[in-house]
Amino acid sequence: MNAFDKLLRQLNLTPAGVLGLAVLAVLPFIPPFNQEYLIRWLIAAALIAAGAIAFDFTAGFINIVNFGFYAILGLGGYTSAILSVNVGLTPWIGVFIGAAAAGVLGFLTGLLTLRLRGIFAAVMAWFVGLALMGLATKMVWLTRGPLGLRTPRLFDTASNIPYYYLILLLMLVTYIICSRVVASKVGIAFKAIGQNMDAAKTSGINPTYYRIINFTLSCTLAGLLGGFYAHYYGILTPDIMHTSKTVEVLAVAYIGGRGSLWGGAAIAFPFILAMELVRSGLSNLPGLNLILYGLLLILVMIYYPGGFAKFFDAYIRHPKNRALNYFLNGASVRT
Amino acid sequence: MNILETKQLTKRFGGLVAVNEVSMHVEEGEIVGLIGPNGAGKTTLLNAIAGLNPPTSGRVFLAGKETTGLPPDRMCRLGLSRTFQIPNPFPKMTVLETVNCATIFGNRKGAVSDVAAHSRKMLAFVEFPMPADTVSEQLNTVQLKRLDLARALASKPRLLFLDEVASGLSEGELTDIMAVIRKIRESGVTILMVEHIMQLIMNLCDRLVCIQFGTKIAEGPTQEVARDPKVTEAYLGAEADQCTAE
Amino acid sequence: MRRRFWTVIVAGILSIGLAAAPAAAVDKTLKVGVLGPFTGPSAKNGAEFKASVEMAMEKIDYKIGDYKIELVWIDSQSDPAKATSAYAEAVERMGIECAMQNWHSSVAVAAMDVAAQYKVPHWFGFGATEVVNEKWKADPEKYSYWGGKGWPIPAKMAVGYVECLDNAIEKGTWKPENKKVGIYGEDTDWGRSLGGALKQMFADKGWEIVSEDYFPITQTDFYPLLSKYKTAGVSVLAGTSTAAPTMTAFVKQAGEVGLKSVIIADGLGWMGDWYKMAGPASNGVLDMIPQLTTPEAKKWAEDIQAKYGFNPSPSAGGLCYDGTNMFIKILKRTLEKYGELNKENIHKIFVEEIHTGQLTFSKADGALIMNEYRYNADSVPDPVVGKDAYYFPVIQYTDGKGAIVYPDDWKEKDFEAKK
Amino acid sequence: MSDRFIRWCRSAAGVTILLSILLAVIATIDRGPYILVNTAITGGMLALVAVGLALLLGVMNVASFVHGEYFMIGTLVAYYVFTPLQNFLNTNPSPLLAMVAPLIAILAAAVAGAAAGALTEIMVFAPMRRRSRENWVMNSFLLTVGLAVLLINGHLLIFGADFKGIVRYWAGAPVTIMDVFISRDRLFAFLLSIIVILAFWVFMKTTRTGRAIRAVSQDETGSLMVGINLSAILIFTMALGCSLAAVAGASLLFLYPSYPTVGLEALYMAWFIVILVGLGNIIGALTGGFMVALLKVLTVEYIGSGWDFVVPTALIILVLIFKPSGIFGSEVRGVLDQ
Repeated sequence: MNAFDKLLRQLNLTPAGVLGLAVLAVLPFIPPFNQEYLIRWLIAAALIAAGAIAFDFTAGFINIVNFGFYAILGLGGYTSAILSVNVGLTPWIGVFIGAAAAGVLGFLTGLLTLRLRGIFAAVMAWFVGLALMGLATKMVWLTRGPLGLRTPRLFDTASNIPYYYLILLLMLVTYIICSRVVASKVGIAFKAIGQNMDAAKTSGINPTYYRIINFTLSCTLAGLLGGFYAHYYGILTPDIMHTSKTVEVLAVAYIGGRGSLWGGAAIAFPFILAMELVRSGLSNLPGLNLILYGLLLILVMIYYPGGFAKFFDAYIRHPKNRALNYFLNGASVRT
Repeated sequence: MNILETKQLTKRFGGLVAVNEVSMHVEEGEIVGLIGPNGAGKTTLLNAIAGLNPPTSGRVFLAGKETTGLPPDRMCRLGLSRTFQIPNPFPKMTVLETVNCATIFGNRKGAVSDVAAHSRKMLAFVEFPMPADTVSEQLNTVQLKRLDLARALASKPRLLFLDEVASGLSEGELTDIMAVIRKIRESGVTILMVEHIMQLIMNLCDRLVCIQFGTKIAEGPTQEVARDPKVTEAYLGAEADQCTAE
Repeated sequence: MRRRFWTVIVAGILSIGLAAAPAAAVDKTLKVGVLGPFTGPSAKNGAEFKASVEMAMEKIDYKIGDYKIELVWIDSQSDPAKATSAYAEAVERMGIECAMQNWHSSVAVAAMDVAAQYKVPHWFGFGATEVVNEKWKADPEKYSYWGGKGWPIPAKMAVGYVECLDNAIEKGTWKPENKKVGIYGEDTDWGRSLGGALKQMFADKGWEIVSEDYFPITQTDFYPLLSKYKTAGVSVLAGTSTAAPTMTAFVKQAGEVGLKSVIIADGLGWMGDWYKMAGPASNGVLDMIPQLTTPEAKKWAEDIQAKYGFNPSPSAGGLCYDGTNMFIKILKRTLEKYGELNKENIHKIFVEEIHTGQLTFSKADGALIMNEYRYNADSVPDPVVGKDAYYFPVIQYTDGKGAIVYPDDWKEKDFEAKK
Repeated sequence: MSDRFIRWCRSAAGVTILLSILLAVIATIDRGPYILVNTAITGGMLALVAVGLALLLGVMNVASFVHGEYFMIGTLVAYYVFTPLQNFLNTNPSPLLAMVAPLIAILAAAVAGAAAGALTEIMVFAPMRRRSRENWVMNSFLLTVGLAVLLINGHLLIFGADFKGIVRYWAGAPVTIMDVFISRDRLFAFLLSIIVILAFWVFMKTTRTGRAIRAVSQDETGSLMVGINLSAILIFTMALGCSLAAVAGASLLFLYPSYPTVGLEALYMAWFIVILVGLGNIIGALTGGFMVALLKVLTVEYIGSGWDFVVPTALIILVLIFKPSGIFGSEVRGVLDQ
């Protein structure tokens, strides 16, 4: 195995993944993608992709749908925004404090939902999100509520390209962190408590410990993304914490394939671009894109709960051709 | 030496008393059978001891140390493993990963140097018939029971609970599983088994504990308990009901 | 080992990208963006915008000189983030040279940056609140592209209510039991901004502020809140909501619980069909909206009713119509002065002629609602407020019809307290 | 008797109910009887929606995120039935028709809600149940999320985002009870909720179908063995639950005009209640409706409007920390995953 393959293995990437990232990296210079509005769409897609990875880290492994995901993401954004507006802290530090705040809340949510299982925990996380959104709306002296908090932007430029590379990097970092954790022993514990709580407990796994780790990490990453959101759009309203935003990420993560991490990220780009096209192309039919969203989610849940990732694993992943196989899977090492 | 001892162990669910002041013990090296008609509270008793459903009152001692109410993962690391009546390991994991779970988390850190090797050894020990990379949702019940057994053994228990490990097996499979259970005992593991199949009980168990309606009605050497009129009555009464239900 | 698969993305993106290739620009066409909440909770206002802009454009047959006007609808969806995306798309893909209108302040704050980024002159954005002005004043040069607001900050307008009530007390037409006020409003930038302004003004005139409540824009159950006011015995309830169901529900339920206070429901009349939902409970309610006084204005409303099937409100549709016509005047002036219609020239007119008060739009030019839309260096981005310029009279409703009760020289009837 | 009563008083359910009553009494003495009236009227309607949700949880094991959309369907159907009737009445006054027009609208909504529920079961849940029951609770929950997005935006696409509301069902001066004015619509909505709840109660207790539904909620396999047509019962339950939500929506049309996301608040409230009392606990849902209503009314009264969302949520989270299975305890199998 050469150095390149070793590096890929370290990063849990495949040659196909690297190619995909490379394409995304040069995309802003290839027509028609060199237009700012398409780069905005790409940024939106990358944000959802990164969100889907962090979301799947919880939903796909410990089997708890964090329905308050965007509320916690919003908390990260608000923390960073408030620090930069009121204290004058640079957003470059603020986003990390925001991520830490989100992580702390993730920790607490994890604690709160500990004794609850599955759907109960999801609903509890949802309530935490709703309460958080309510607070963001009502604590006007701090958040300006629905008036919207104007936030300083990260880069002093009108161009979207620096933001695009930043969010791409964030997406990659999110993926690498999540996939490395999942591939470690901790990941085995996640899967075990997600698939069978009793068997996991009697195998010596402390579910409390691992669930909290999972929630804390996932929420920290969400908070980081929230910081990006706050300092990219330049305005923050409590709407960012709305359940419908979580549903958006949820749909992408599940259509992409739960428990795969990469599935949601891979599907996010074509999916979001297609949805934006439908929306802007058929603007006389409002809501059509979201109808497609809902329909797709329903069809996937009924007929293919594994999503795109499972389809890929079943039909595309293992081609006969060796070069192609290497391309899709990287240098394989069977133990 | 008593590897397990319970004192007045009681478990209530609301108004229902599922286990009522059961005091019993298991000596090191024994195979003890826990018997009783359906719904007598056998599995509840196991859960109360193992920490899955902590007891309402009473005390539990594992190898002389009190462990009442400890969570199951602690119990596992203290040397108590169990299998499940309806074996349900991790459906999306492969056989090897399933056993790895218990190998990694059921043993003290560094106690097993080569995780995969240990897990494979356990699979071989229970004579697991399928390749180790089979996803466990593809296994049948018999194979799942073996897998669950391998998983339970992977944490190197001193005491093993077997919850109806033989139910639904054919005659030939029964002989096989008996051989495996004997092998487990020979490797130094004490066994407490909940069982219905008389053939297995009479052949394997050194002693029996019989409970009915959550209360212990008999405890002693296998032959003695089997002849106990209270036990016969409990079974006959219950069996009559069972026949009509099935 | 985890793996990734990206080729599908690439294929997908490429095919989408081809479909989204930019439309080629045609000579002598001016593409004008119209920003509005065409979907979402304020879609009703969006519909009024659309009708009004179309009506104004049809009158000139979509032509200014030898330029053909092409409208590009930019849907803000009442969401700043989505609005900025759609705006940027309209600039780059559709190639708009200028834009106009807008409803929410939060959208305005976000869209101002996009307009400045692309140097697209934007005319007559509503979105009245202070936050827009604060941002504008932080960098007047940059935001001069946000040419002139279609609605001044609430503080400049709302004083009329207090004056109207004090006037009635002075004259003896109204004898309130106490001078207690309850402030209410939708929990949005608009609601809080107007609520804050009203609170300040009432307090300045010696009224006692009993409570201040802001509720979600979608709330329609006000029985608990109204019961509270009833117990507190307030003489005046003052506040606003921009959402039709919220405002109408508030008024209707106030009648049901038997509240005797004078209700100021700022914005009730914005919804063209409000009376269908508020019913007779709205009798005696005060509002501050421009009226369709002139025959032209009444004809305009009839035309909209005939063509689009709804009754337009003067403050959404009417102002939008005036704003559009003023923009047409600006475009004509630009063509006349510079011979070419493009971003730079339109912006120059903004700075040189609008912000200096040279170019105005008055009843003589065909304005329906206000006497004159006029801006100057002190007022920008707001229009000048005054009886001869931008001014809302206070009106009181009876059976769904509003009559002006203040200022005195405009009044159609006297203020009447609820019995 | 007294012994049992004391034990009940010391249980979580007893403590909460007694505490609620105490709070209500104190607030009424402090502020006036309108607190009680508002609580009763809001509570009745909340209970209707929550009972439907609890029914779906208990019998179908479906944690529905889409329940608010059946509320929305109720408002929509009632609007499109009632408005033409009223227009007709404006030109042809008829006291009899004026009396029954609201009832026709609500009945139509009930039927439409039932039909929508039955269709949902047949087209969405049944195929999914046939394909796989693995991880059912979570998968069906996500399915309802998709369905909610679909219905909300379907409404937007077909009927637009306008607010489709009416002034009132019944004309006439408000009724005065304990010095509180109550409009006839609200009074009727309250009475209707009580009648529907009672009818539902009687239905579940006495009829064969009602007993079959309860049997299914206790033990699905067992009920199959005693000859219950499971798929018919599931369709019927879904129809019943959705119909309850639609009736609530229709009878509240005067308060909640129909627009795409009108069901969200009903959904939130129903979930608050169901989680608070314990998933799938139908009797609990009835009581919980009034408790959450009280909580809302008191929050508006003492803290301020707009907080009636934050405060109950925070309180419920607190309650659940100490009693995760809800204050009445959960009666459902499966909802807790295993």
